[in-house]
Amino acid sequence: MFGLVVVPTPTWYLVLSAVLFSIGAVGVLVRRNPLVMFMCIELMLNAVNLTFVTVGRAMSDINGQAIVFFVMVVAAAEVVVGLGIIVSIMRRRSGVNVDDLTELKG
Amino acid sequence: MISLLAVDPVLNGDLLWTPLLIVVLKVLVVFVTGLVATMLMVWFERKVVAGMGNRIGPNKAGPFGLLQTLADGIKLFFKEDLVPDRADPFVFKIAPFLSFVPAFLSFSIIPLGGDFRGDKGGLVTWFGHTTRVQLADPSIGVLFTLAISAIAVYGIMLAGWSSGSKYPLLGSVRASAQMVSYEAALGLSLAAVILVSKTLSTSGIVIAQSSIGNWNVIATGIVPFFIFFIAATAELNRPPFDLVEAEQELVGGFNTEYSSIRFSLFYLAEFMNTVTMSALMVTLFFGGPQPISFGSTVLDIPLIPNGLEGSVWLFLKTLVFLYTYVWLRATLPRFRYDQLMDFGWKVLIPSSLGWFMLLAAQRLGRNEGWNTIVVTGASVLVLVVCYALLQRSFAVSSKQREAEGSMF
Amino acid sequence: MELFVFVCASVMVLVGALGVIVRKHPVHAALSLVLTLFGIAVLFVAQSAEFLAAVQVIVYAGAIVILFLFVIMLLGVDKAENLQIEPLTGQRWIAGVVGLGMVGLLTTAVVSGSDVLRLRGLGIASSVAGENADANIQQLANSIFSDYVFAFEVTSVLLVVAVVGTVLLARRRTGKGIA
Amino acid sequence: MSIPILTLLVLVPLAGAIVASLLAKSSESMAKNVALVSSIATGLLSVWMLIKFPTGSAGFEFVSKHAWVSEWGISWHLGVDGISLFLVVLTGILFPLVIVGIDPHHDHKQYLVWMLVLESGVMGSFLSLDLFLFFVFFEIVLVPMYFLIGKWGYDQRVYAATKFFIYTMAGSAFMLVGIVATAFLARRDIGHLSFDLIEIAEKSNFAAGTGRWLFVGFVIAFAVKVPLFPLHTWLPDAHTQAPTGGSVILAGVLLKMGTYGMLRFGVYLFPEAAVWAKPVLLTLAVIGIIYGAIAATMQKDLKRLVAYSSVAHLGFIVLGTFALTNQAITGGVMQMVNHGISTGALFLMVGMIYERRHTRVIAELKGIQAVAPIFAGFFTLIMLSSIGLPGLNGFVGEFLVLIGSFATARWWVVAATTGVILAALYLLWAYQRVFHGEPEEANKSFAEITKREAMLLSVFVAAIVFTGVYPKPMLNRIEPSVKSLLEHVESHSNYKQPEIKAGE
Amino acid sequence: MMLAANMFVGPAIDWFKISPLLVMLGGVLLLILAGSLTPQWKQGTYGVVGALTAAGSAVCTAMLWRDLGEGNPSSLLANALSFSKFSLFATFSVAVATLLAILVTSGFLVREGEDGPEVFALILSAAIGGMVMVQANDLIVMFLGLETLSLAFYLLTASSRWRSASGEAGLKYFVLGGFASAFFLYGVALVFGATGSTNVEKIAASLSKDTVLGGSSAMLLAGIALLLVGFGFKVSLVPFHTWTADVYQGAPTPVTALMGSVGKTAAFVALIRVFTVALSSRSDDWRPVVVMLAVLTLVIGSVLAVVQTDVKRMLAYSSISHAGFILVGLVAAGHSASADAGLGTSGALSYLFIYSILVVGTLGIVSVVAGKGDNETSLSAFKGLGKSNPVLAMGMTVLLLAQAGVPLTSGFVAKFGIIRAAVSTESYALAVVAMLAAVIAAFLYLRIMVSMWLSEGAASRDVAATFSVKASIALCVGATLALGFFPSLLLQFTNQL
Repeated sequence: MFGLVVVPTPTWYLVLSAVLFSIGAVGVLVRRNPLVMFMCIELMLNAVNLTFVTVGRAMSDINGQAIVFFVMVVAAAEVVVGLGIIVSIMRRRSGVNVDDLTELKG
Repeated sequence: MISLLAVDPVLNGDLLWTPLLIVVLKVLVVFVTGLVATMLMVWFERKVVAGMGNRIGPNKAGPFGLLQTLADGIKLFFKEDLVPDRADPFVFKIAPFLSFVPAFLSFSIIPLGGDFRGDKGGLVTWFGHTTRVQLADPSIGVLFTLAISAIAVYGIMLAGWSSGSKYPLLGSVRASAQMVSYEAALGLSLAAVILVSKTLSTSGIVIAQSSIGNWNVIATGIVPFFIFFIAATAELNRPPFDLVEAEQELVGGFNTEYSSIRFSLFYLAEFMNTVTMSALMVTLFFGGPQPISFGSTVLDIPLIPNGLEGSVWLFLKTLVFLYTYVWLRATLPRFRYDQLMDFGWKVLIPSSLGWFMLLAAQRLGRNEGWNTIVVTGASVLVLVVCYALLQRSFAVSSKQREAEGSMF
Repeated sequence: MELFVFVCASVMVLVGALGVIVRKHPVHAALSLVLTLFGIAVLFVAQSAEFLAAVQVIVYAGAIVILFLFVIMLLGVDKAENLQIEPLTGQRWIAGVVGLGMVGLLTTAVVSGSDVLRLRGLGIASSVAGENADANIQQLANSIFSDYVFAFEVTSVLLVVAVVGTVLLARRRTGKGIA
Repeated sequence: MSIPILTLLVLVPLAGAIVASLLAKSSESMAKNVALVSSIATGLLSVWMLIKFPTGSAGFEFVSKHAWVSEWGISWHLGVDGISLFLVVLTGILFPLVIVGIDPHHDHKQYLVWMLVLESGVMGSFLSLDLFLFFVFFEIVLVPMYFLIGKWGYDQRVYAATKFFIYTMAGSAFMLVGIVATAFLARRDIGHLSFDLIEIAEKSNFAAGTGRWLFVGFVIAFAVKVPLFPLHTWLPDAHTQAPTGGSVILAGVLLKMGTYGMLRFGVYLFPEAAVWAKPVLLTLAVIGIIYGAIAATMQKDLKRLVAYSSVAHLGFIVLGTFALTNQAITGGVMQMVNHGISTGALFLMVGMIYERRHTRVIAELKGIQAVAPIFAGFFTLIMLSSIGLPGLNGFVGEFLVLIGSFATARWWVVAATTGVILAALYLLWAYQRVFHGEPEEANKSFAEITKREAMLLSVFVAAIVFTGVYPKPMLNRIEPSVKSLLEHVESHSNYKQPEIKAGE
Repeated sequence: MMLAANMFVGPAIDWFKISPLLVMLGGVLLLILAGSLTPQWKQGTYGVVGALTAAGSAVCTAMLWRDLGEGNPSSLLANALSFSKFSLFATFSVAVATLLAILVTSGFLVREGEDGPEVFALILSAAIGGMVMVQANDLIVMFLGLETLSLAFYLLTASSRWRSASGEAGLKYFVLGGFASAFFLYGVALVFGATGSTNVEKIAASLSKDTVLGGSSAMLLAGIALLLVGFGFKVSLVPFHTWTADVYQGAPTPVTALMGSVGKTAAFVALIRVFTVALSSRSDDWRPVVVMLAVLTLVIGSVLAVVQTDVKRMLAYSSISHAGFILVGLVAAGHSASADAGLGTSGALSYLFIYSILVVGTLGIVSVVAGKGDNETSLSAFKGLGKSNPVLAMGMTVLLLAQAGVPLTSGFVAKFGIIRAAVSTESYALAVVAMLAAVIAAFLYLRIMVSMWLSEGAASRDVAATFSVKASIALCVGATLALGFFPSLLLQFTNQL
């Protein structure tokens, strides 16, 4: 209708998710704040979700979406646990920063 | 062809001008309706509360003070826009929009009218196109409202945090905790509605409630409705759940530092939400724009064409809830914070869950052809046992908490 | 038109993702995360996964990021991280190289691999295709409760773990031994 | 044969160890009695076995075979032939002597328990006819030895013990891989998975390359144990730091596990490869002989000197083994026993010196002969045996090795002969420095040999003299087995023993 | 799409065949209910309940094994779980390790005055996760099992609130574990894309059809690589091992035991199953990488172990080295053309079973020596243990020797099985490297033994152990010796795998 009839193929989505995944992974590597590292892990999981949905659609397989549903549950549970741990550390001392956690060095 | 935007969501097919025009028109109508309704709601509330307090209320601007809200709005608009020194400017600025926009969005999926007689199913024909009187009818319908109400938390939370001040922060933390907690109960009572109407789409839910006997308020048993109502009130931060803006404790709550147009956005959002929530309740439990009917007898409002009658019914039904909200505000004292949390977690969530299980058991029994009485008896028995266990565990945990001291 | 949606959503996703890793302040990072999550939700809708889009917003934006913000605000971890100081010499460089390498490899892999995605199964119902608005959800439910019913049950254990675990972390036993 | 005599040889000391370890901590004398009874019983059993052993038999006698890990084709398979016969007897006799004769400084009970475990392991190694079983015993020996050195040794004991353990274990690592590979590769020829030595040796037919690799795997382990140059560096440390009893056992029997293994599991299993590797091994052996001798000459510590002399002596044994002639191998086996006796006795005496003087530094010992003539006499005799004086046991073995090797390894023998001369040099020189001259003040009070010590040493001396004068009974029992071994080698490779005149 | 709700037919459920899982779940629920409905129980009773549950689960598994007999493997619950000797053995292994670890934990909690139901509920949940992983026939089910296991571990690691190292370790474990899970999941997604299924058997079927199809290979290979990275983190292979030492040291000692046994078994069995069943037709692609990882893991694990001064860190690195060993088994199992490839699988499984017992026993003793507060885990804390507590020291010695692979202990049987598998598939060099690494690692065990027996130390440290810990240690030592002397006890089962 606008004269531009380029339709995004699954590849576009897959590349986007690959890039997103990499950004997330780099984030985990460069950031030191556990909360932010944790957010980066969420980015990675989202990239995975996008991949599943895309692949599922490309193959006309609803299971791709079913899997994403489970991944979301896992992500939610992970967050609960992760934040629980962070809070329990914070109750002992303040300022969560991976570099400040130096008791374990070998 | 009915989806999130009432058209093909990603516009894959050929796009014609007429449907587009219809969509634009709908958007305009919904937006304007929303704004006007909010304005009137503010007036309505002030007026009714005043009446209940034996005062007069706004009566200067316009007839019966109807334009008072507009006047206030214009005044606020021209006030200086203050951003506190210690605020996080970017977040501080976008927070009001995060509050205001969701309020409008949830309005978009509410069926605002239509002809539900016979098997028309609320469809109307405009400009040669069959459509619904509703901005969008996504397949995930009610989940959309849940999603939007999830987003609505951000506005309040960020507003409080970005102000860079203690009281707003406390207010916003309270608010978000409250909203997140009650969302669970809200969702569970919604699940009962979905179970009964077998669809997520709002129009589908409305269609399923053809007569009073089919209204979800009755079909789900009255309990989910009450839970929904209470949870919705808490979501709205309306009295008696308005701890967020408890002036006595928190000065003004999350919006203490706001002024001018940004403040008015919060204010509008709150009332907009009230209207939306009332309309939603009507949609979910009271047949929405369906006319009141007993069996095959339909109450028909004279003089109004069938196509518009739905809207009138919706307005009337919603008005009842709006009045109830105002009434509650004028009547009930505020909860204490721990009472609020206890009520949400220990009463609303278990009972909505239990009720949902009961309905599910009934349905399973019906599908499998089991004896209804036995099923009911058994499930009630189970619920009673669960209730006893729950009470026991509350008792034990409170004893333990006394022994151990609380966490924070 | 799908192109338009895709481009907008990808910009949201990428800007958000970059925001997460470059914004100093955790709150800003969290907000960037929300942006990405929305972008993903839009991409879900674009691929006929409406239910997942809704769940995405409810679960991620509505619960997960809220929890993040909660912790950030409640615990006062809101001091900004100084990104000028490198944690380990060269770590950022290495991470950058690793990241670029990953992008390269993964992109090559998916580009060269995506042409083998073949049609199988019954097709995904979207509200576009059928008159039944709930088709997508019903199909999904069928999949979850037949093929993945065991997985579904395992998630319940997973959630139990999360709950019990937080109880464990929150609990304080003052009485040594028998209370 | 109704009594499973070989099984008893392994289990009696083990039973003794278990009983002793279960005794109360305080009852040390009781523990000692238990240890004595079980070790002496083992010794008697071994002697009885020697008597019962049919002279002239070339095959395995007293075989005892029971399934153990049937899933892996592993069995409890023991047997004794001429090659292992005297090593078993040596073990059986040496242990009671050590237990009777040498007391540890502390923790008697534990010491005795470890000694008995060690005896059991050594017996097992010499008797096993199953590759897996052999490896089990070969490895298990490390544990008691580790504790014996580490707990009852001298200043650097932990270092020495660890070095010993790691070196030997690293060697065995290769052997384990070799064993498993052997069994799997032999499976084709045998038809089923089996770790049985005889079955594999007789039926298998490895390709030359494969056999060589496997042989290398085995030989590395044995070379560490022997120790063959250049893998010998653990030995001086272990010997020096070990308690006297440990040193005696280490030199007396443990090192023989390496040379014995080379014969039994190297040459027997991989004849072709043994022939192939001959030059290298002979060279290493000769280097070991000369290097050991030179290094011994340089030592300031008497015990270290004896340790290096062991390196040299064991070089002779390896030389004999890989010369691959009847006489040379027979001589090698003889030498294994002889070295066990004479070096064991030397270590014993060094231990006695240390008990008295609390030093082993040669320079600090002087003129002992003057104050303790009988002691010096014993030392002289044992030393001469070690040098290889004709008429004493050392001569028989060494001479046979040299004569036998001459036909197949002439130039190596020529080089090795210098080792004999060097041995005389360093031992005599050491003797001179320790026993001759005017005793220093500290050595004036050097006590004369006690009755117990004298009795202990007389056993050794008797063996030295008897074997030296009348080696015939030993040779008669060793030779048939050696001969059949070489026949096996000849039939499984293109190697032919050079004709030499019979009747040595 | 006409998918009306009443057309729906759920999969058949054979309740008895999932009874090991159900028993565990019952235990979890019982403990949770007990925790919320009743006041504190008598000390140690929670542990008894947990131990009985694990034992019950083990018994159920044994019964299923017997019933299976020579029967063919099958799958359960809409192909979600596989039901075979392989999965049953691994399940049994997990159950036994759980039982032993619970006994240690019970004594530990009583000593620290922290007895309560939550920890045991978490341990049992972790076991459920582990069992799901080892039985999983579908990568998503496997992932969920993995997450259940991991979440429980994160929480247990952080559960010692009186030690700040515990929380720290929990956080580190959590962040890196989440990172690894994301990799694993992306791998699953790409494999799903390349093969069209997440089901292990369907993947295998799809790949065997397409062996010549070039197009899918890049995506598949990326998927395999990512799966390997994910698994590599979970079983701590070098270079993905960096978390291991910190976490092992920081976690409460019984939890470390649980990680070393249940965690390692579950992750490894899953790894082996994915790579030898689903991806077996691509073994030529992954085997070289696995060989490289195995060598790195063996060597670096052993070398780093030697330089540590804290016993828990030592054991962490030694566990890495052991992981390398097990990986050698995987390499052998990857020779799908060889008739002896099965030896790799059975060897790895026996290794895991034996190692689980060893590690629980060893760390059980460490937890006793660590004393109240769980802090004394440095090497010097073991000084003089041979004098002050010879029985305990003897037990430790047996377990350490077994870890070093000395004959007549179960550890030797384990190593022998792996070497046998490697040799039978002609990976001689790898076998030699593995054995040499074992020798390097032996040095580390010797260091601990030196501390116990050969160094003088503060003799009068209080190292009292409760009955349940003693029982657990005794069981571990007994099993170590029994399996060492009579390997057939184990081999008659693993030979059927």
